[in-house]
Amino acid sequence: MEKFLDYIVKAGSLDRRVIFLVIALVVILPLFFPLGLPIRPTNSSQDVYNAVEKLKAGDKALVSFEYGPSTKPEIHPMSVALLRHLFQKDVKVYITCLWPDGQFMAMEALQQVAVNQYDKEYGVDYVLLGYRPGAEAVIKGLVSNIRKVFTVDARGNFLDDIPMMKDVNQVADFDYLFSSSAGYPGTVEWVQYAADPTGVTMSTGTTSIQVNEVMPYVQSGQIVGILGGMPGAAEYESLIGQPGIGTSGMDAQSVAHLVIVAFIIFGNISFFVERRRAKKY
Amino acid sequence: MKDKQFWSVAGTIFVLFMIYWFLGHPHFVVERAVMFWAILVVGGVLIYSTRMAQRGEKIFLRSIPGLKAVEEAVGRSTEMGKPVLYVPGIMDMDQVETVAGVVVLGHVAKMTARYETSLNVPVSRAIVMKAARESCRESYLIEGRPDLFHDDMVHYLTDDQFAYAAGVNGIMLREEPAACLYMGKFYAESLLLAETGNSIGAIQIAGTASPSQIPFFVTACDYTLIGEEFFAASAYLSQEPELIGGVKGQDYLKMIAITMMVLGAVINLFHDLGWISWDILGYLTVQ
Amino acid sequence: MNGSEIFGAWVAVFLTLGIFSYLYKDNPFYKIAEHVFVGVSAGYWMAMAFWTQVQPNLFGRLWPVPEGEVSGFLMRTWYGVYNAMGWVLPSVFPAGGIDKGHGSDPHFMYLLPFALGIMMLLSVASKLSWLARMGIAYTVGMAAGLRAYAFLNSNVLGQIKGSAVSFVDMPWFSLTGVSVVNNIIILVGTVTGLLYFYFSKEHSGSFGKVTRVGIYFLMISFGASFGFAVMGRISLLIGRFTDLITYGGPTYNHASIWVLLVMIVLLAVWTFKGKEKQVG
Amino acid sequence: MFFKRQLPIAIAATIGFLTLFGWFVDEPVIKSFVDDDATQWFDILASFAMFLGALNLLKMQALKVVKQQKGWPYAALAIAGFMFSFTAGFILLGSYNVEISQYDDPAKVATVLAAEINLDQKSAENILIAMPEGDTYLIETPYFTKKGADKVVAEINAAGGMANMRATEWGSHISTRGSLFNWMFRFIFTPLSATMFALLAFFVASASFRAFKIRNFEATLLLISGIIIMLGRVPIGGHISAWFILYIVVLALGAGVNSYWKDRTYTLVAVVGGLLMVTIAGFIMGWPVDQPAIFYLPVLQDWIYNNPNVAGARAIMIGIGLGIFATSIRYILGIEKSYIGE
Repeated sequence: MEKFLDYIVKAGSLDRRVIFLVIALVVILPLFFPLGLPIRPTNSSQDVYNAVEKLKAGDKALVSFEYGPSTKPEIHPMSVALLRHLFQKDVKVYITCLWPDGQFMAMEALQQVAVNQYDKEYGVDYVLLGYRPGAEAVIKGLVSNIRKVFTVDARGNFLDDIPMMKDVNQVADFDYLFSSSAGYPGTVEWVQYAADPTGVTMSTGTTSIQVNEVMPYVQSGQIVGILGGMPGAAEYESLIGQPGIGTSGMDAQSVAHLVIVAFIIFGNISFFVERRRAKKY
Repeated sequence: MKDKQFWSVAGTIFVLFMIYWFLGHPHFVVERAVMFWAILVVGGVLIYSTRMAQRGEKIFLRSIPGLKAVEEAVGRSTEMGKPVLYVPGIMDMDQVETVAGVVVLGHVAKMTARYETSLNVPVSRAIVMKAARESCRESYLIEGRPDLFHDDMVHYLTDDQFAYAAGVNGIMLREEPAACLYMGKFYAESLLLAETGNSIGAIQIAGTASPSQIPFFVTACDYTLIGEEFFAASAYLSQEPELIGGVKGQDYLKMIAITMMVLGAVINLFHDLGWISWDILGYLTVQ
Repeated sequence: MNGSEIFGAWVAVFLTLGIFSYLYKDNPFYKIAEHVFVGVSAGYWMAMAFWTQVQPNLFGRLWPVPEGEVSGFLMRTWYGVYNAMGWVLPSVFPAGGIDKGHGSDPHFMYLLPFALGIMMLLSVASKLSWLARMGIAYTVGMAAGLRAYAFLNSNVLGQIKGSAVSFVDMPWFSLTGVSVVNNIIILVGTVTGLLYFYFSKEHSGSFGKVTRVGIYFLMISFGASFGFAVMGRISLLIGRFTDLITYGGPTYNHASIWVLLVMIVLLAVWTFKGKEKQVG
Repeated sequence: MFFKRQLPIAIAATIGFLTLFGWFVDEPVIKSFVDDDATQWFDILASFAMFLGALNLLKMQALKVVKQQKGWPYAALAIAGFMFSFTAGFILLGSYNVEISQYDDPAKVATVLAAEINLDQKSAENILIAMPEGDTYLIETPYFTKKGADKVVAEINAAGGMANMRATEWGSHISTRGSLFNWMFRFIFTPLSATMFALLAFFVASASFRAFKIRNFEATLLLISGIIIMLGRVPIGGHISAWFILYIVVLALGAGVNSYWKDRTYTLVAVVGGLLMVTIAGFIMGWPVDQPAIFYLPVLQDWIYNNPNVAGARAIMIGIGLGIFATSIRYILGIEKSYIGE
């Protein structure tokens, strides 16, 4: 028994690189051999789906991209799934970005969904306004007058030449607001400077780490529904019936979580054994 | 009713506004009236308590364990002859947490001047570098050791979040500081820093109000100033009447918020049961 | 899949594995990738800031395309300055003025932020560092004005309203929906959590017990954030490995595999040489 | 002294006051200044701040190289990296497109086109024929250098077609696929920043093993609620039966009883009794995976996530909200002056 306890304590201070190897394998293997576990949507993802379902053809949705390559795996699947849902319902999509990288993410998502899948027309069905530095000051500017912040769109066309920009002057003219956000500026700023002051229905998709910071807004009704990280994206993909990159990552996600939980439990067992032995001597 | 001057000013503002209101309040956004009064009341409470502190009234503030640890940590670094690493967060001076981080830095700089310990402050924003450098220079001056201060004690790495985290990790691995202090606004790079600090066996004290980073600091650091404790820390360390008055003021405001919540629930219950007609939730407009 | 994409894939794989090599230990590959990142990200931020704001919204307002011929001494000198700069940097100052939809006569008021901005740039020289204070004061002042309202409105008032929970026409307890017990928990948790951050009274005696309950609620909330954080990190790793797997495919001439092998060999040699130096 | 101290404080106070009370004014002149121009100035100064950051970095790295400090070759590499992204941003466009508007004989022009878009001659010809009247055909991949594009234009003109070279306009080159800046973003900036973030997954794993310890009851609460959320929100959580969790709870209660009363018989009775009860209840109900719901991870996770978690997060949010309001008011009133180093 004593030898077994020695082994546990020694394993407690395992070299970090062994743990790195284990996690690498645990994530790679399910990518090659998918398990296909079924996905069960939580009600916060369902609320986002219902909010978009309520929109009618021709409604105007403002989608804002506030994430970059470093959080793309969590949020890009959500943006793609949301654009699919919006274009499916022929909603007019207006895109702004509060992060410089957001502009590139938006271009990629539009190329994949608007151009290749739904063959939508730029300037009539969707427009990419692009990035402007200034964080919440940009949102405040958009709430009062879009044409002060954006005189040209991301491709250099004048706003007045874009048909779908006619009689769209401020955030209040939109029927729906969605922020795919990975930090500051992001969801919190959109609630504070756009959703609350104008009352436009707002949902959001955030990185898993930011979900908790935003939950009180959901409970008090300032935000309608939230997609949390890659699981949130997978749930939304299953709701619109078009599985994408979010779903394919779920098996690796599940197995990795099991392993991390095992690490925590095992790490604490060796911690207890060590502490009880220290008390004895 | 000690502060005559405060109440007279408050009274005149109130009267003036009433006159303006009854004159038809031109150009006033009426839907936001509740917020207007909220700002005046909350601002008034804060100003009143700050003036109370400035008058030198004795204000009791409870002890915060994390702060005593800051002194121990600098002491430990002095004994081991190793530098103190101070990370003021990755955001700019327009973030209040960064400003609180610079205030706490000023105090830590006083200690490193007194104990002659070397201090290393890598920053990720040019404006923070300027503010942090001047704050350290002032602290070394106050402690009478301007000779110990050199400009590159506070140095800029990069604006980008993860290049900065990698840069700070490089410094930790090369200089092996005995104490790592993370005071400011952090995002996902907090674990990178805390994990590397853990691996070199440094005492780690963190202070941040970013709710998503606190769990990591709580689990991987020896002490964590959670949210408001971090703001109160800058009041503690600076012993400035305004800041202590501010903490006191916020305590009053918390009491007001709690009473409003409980009262709100009770009144809302009466409204739902039909005993009273006044719908409080409709009144508390969020615009 | 043209040449630049394939070459790009190889560069991407080298940089990705360079950063991952940090897990082995701080080595030259990691330092190369780290410093390329530091340099490229600075230039990237500068270009984005310039092309999305300074050129369209500042220069576009100062030197719009004039209607017809420029008349008047002031305007002629003003556009004379412009043409001089255009000669130096034709890409930034195209001939005839910058047409970004700001009308046709210059907004001279924007000379003020332009001046503050230049002063901030001049503050790079250490003895001129005080020049940046005006620009900082403006940004800090405005941020304070914006945030004072926004946080009081959405983060305090909005949350108080959310916590004034109702207890009528809902089940006593339910695991999924709204219920009386759930609402009590939310109200009690918020109140005790706030009291933990109450600094005017020592946390001892009966008040200490209340704040103890408060810290328990806070810890459950931190636990949830912890769980979400781990989930987010794993998703990002999945994203990276998916990219590496695609770049390992035949269309990119198996970039990931080759670069991985070469790096492992070089790292082994580097470590071995490192040990030899210590021994020798 | 006025410029270094009073003026900045005065600027901060006036613009802060204007912005704060600008929310309540709907008088057009003031409103348009506060909402539009003031915010535009803020955005402009924010971009200059980014410039300042980049210049400071350069100064820092240049000093390191000039003074030959340790690791200066890497600093030189950082400067090279900056030079490359500066060139891509301001000097080298890298995306010159060739546009064909008309042609007399599709076959001849198609030979040139086929070579450029590496297609066989026949399909290149079909593309030209399919081109609607008055529309133009743009060769999809842009040319890196102006010379390259001009060469192709000359060849097409020689073959009897009508083509011209259209360079992407400076400013929108950032967002056009095929420009050097876009290439830099996709193949240098993206892998670097994405991989830096992915590193954290490894650190979370090693921290889970070595740093996250149950030092006291609070840390226990944190880890248990973290584990429930982690398992409950992923598909595998649905496969863990509520009965399995029930057995673990019984064992945990047994451990609690043991450490509280420190009496072996009490612990034995508690554990064995608990296990028996659970097994009997299981048999009666036929072991359904998701019953009793309170122990079914996805449902338990949902309850924790929507109730105690929201209460805790809200307490923090209100506290921080008041803190930020207080600090902002101190700026506007000129009490807080640390942003100018006091």
